[in-house]
Amino acid sequence: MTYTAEEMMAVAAARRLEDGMVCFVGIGLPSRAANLARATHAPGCVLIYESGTIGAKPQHLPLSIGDGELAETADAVVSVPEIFSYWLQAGRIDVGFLGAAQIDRYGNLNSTVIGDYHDPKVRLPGAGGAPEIAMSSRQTFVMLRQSPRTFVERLDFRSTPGHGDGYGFRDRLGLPGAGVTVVVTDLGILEPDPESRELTLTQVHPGVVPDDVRKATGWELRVLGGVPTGKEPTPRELEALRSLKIAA
Amino acid sequence: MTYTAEEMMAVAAARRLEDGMVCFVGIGLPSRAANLARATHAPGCVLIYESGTIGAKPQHLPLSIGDGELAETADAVVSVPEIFSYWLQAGRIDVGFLGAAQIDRYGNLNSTVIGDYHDPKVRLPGAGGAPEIAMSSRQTFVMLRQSPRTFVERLDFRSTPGHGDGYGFRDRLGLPGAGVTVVVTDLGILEPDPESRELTLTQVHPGVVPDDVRKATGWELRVLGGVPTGKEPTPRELEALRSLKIAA
Amino acid sequence: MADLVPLTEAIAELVRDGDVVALEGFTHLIPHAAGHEVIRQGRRDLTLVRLTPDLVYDQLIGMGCARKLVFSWGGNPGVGSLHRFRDAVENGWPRPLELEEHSHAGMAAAYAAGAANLPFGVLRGYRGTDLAKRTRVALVACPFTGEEVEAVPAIRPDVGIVHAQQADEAGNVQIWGITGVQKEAVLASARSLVTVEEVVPRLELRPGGTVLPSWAITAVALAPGGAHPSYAHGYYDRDNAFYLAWDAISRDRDRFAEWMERHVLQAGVTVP
Amino acid sequence: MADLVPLTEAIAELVRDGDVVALEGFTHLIPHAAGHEVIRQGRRDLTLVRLTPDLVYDQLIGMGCARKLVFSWGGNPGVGSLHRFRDAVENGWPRPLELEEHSHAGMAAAYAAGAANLPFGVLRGYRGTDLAKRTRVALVACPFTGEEVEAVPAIRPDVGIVHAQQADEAGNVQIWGITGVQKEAVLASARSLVTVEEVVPRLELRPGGTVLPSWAITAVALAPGGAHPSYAHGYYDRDNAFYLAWDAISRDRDRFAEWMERHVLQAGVTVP
Repeated sequence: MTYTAEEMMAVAAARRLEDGMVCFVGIGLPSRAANLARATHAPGCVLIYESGTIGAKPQHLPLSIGDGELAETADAVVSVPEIFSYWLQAGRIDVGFLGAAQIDRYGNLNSTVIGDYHDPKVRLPGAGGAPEIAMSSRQTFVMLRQSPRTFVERLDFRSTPGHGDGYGFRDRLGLPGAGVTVVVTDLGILEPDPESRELTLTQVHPGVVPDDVRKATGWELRVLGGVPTGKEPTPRELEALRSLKIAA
Repeated sequence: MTYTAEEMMAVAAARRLEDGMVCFVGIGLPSRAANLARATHAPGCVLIYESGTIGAKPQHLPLSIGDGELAETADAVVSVPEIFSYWLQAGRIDVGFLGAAQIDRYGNLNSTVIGDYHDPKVRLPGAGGAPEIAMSSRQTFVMLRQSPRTFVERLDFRSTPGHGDGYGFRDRLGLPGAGVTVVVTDLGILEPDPESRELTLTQVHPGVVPDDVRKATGWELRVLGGVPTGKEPTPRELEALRSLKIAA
Repeated sequence: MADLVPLTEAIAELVRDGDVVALEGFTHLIPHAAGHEVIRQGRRDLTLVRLTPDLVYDQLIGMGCARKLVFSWGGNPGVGSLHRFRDAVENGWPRPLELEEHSHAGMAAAYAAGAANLPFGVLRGYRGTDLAKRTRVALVACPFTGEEVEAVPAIRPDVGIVHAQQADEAGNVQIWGITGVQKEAVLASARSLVTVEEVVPRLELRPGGTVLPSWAITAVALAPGGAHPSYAHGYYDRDNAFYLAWDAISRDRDRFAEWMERHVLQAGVTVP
Repeated sequence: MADLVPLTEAIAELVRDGDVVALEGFTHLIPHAAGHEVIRQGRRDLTLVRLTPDLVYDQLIGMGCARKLVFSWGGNPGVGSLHRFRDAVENGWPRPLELEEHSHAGMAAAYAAGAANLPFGVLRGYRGTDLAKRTRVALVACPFTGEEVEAVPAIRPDVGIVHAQQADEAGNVQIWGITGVQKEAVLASARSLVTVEEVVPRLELRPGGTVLPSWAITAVALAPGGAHPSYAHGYYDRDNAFYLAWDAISRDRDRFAEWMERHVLQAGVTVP
């Protein structure tokens, strides 16, 4: 079966989720990946959207984090102040999913501006829930298409902390969660080096070679020796993924 | 029609409530007085109980501030943290009703201990919601039977601030509400002197003379010159009051 | 007691030039009808407060009503950019827009502090970000443990505006579904307006329903469809097609101006 | 995921000697059955936390389970004194009881801080009281305005226990009616137990209902009538007569001991 790069990303991310994990998800790829996991190997995954819906079980992929179906299918709907204080900040989230416009070698994210903050070339939407999701979730998964423009040597703005300047950064700042543990791209999977916390290519998607990934990275990418190739999406995964329709 | 001292107290307090006032009430006399006002001249009085019931309209007088009927008849039921923060502390309460074991000449209240705090003669229930009710309500009404044991020269413990040591105390401490404005007893009504804030006898109940009140007060009571005598409970007031039954 | 008044009157009385105004509604129940009336009445120099500016603030900004924006995520959800917002920030068109930028968690804590009449809200946030240097956040030490946590200044708007499903004739309001920060926005504001889908004789408390008593609101105005293109749970769905269409409409200044002229300025209030 | 376990097992596993334990329920849904099981299992040196100690803590204190009480109002609602509480404070019987005394607003802010994983809660309170000198309250200055407000240390119990109307088979819990600080008590605690009136196949969300998801709770135990003499909205009323009768039962040490022997120690768990 043929599949798109986006489908590969959703599948690869979904596979990293274990049954029963509590996931704080945003719209788009994260929502697709988490719902795919629910539809396949992890039916007990708990989906939390920042709109305050806890345990949402949407049949259709929401276009916005506030779609009505999320509230209708949720175990509980709480206020936005409560979801961020009693639930995220309290440390009840296993995996926080994030995207971004830029990522650096330590998994720090920019979703604020391209160029100077006060005279930006491109004004991006901003941080939203990301800084605290990346701070308080036990792990953070990042999903991002890989190119020298997105995987950059230096962020124009750090909206969200990953591992800062490397090992020890999160402890120094009192960031309780483990930070970015997985970066899923359209080419493969990157994970922080246990020592330095620098993102390292630990898996390539089928049909991708490490050099492709190096070329798509704006810094000298560390690559795991004999980096393995991941499994293609199974027909079951693709069927489940494709049956997740965007809400009309 | 004959009536009891308690009925006179409830009637006198109810008469001080205006239609539409938002009242933070406790159990017992305050609840009776506020519900009497609702049943007579102030049907639009809003009753808030510290259990989180907003706009409760009980048919029976609750025995506890958490009785089910309060929730069933309320416009809204909120959590206890919310009732104290978003509603009381936010300054939305017109009148807070309080009782106490002791009161002093400035309307400060003791509901904590008789005797030494660490070796009390009598351990009382404690402050409950009173300190913040007396702090943040626009006005505080106190209802208390009058005797030298309850109206004392010096409190054993100040659980709740009235006017402290007199004029300027509340501003100094940043207590936003006006503090105690009315004290209704079984003998009459005391109000703080506009200058000194010392409680002054401004009205006696029918059949009571100022000397009776002086004798029942543990300090040298200030009495308004030519202190007027209040009106007896009307038959309508008594009927309404007596039709308010305690929940079985 | 909230007065039941026409929307035009409510905006005329409650929203003044230079005000700090919060139109809230977290993807659900976004008060578009109220926002359009603010535009029609030509309010200027507003400080607009909102977690997710969404289309309603893209329109207010594009029409030159705002001098400042306090926000945490300024995109077109599921679509992309807010082009009028970007044009104001990137090119100062139609006028420069001052930004005070937060995270959702920070905005939520700031609204909650405002509703509770506290000068600041406390959270664990902003750590290790450049945002911390660009916004109003400070550290406070726990007086018991010495641990430092973050503080944000309370949000206390001059006017808070939200859209709800129902009000009764006394002006009590019920909201259900995703309620976001609406309660906080109303309670944190000096004056408040709730636009509603319908006025019913009596409110039936719904599962997940939040009731705001009439006496805690300044004014209630009938505005059926007043959340469109956002949605009103139990009344109509989100007009996702319009959110997609807005990308093209708002990308071009002239097309935007023409659309606003036709659909907002000329339209007038469309409620009974 | 909360395990559905017998009450005896839940208390045996979750409540340990010396623990800080919060049994909450604001007049409504007071977890008496759980309190009785703690007494039967002879726990000692507990720090009991609760806004309104009520009869359940009068019993725990009278049976010598507690070394410390953190509270804000210790009376028999609508009746008068808690005599076992008074006997402990006034006469040290059956053992001295250390007190940490707050106001309701202070306790509520402290629970909310605990549920939010903050070291302290902020409020405007305790001003001009002797309480301020006798309890744990401190001033914090607003880093933006300089205004000083009060702080209380977060309440983070070892175990939080509440009673609810319903759980489903997955251990999700629904509470409706007056919900007090129950959600905060559960979320602020390291371990939590919810006793319920019944287990239903599926929770129907009620108006005013609060749902606690199974994965946020440690254990759920069936305990029909488990709130008596308090009440369970929709199940049974408050036994006001018992609250009145308790005054005489608890006034005398021997009569209290005999009552507890007959109705609690001998009774054993009365649930299926």
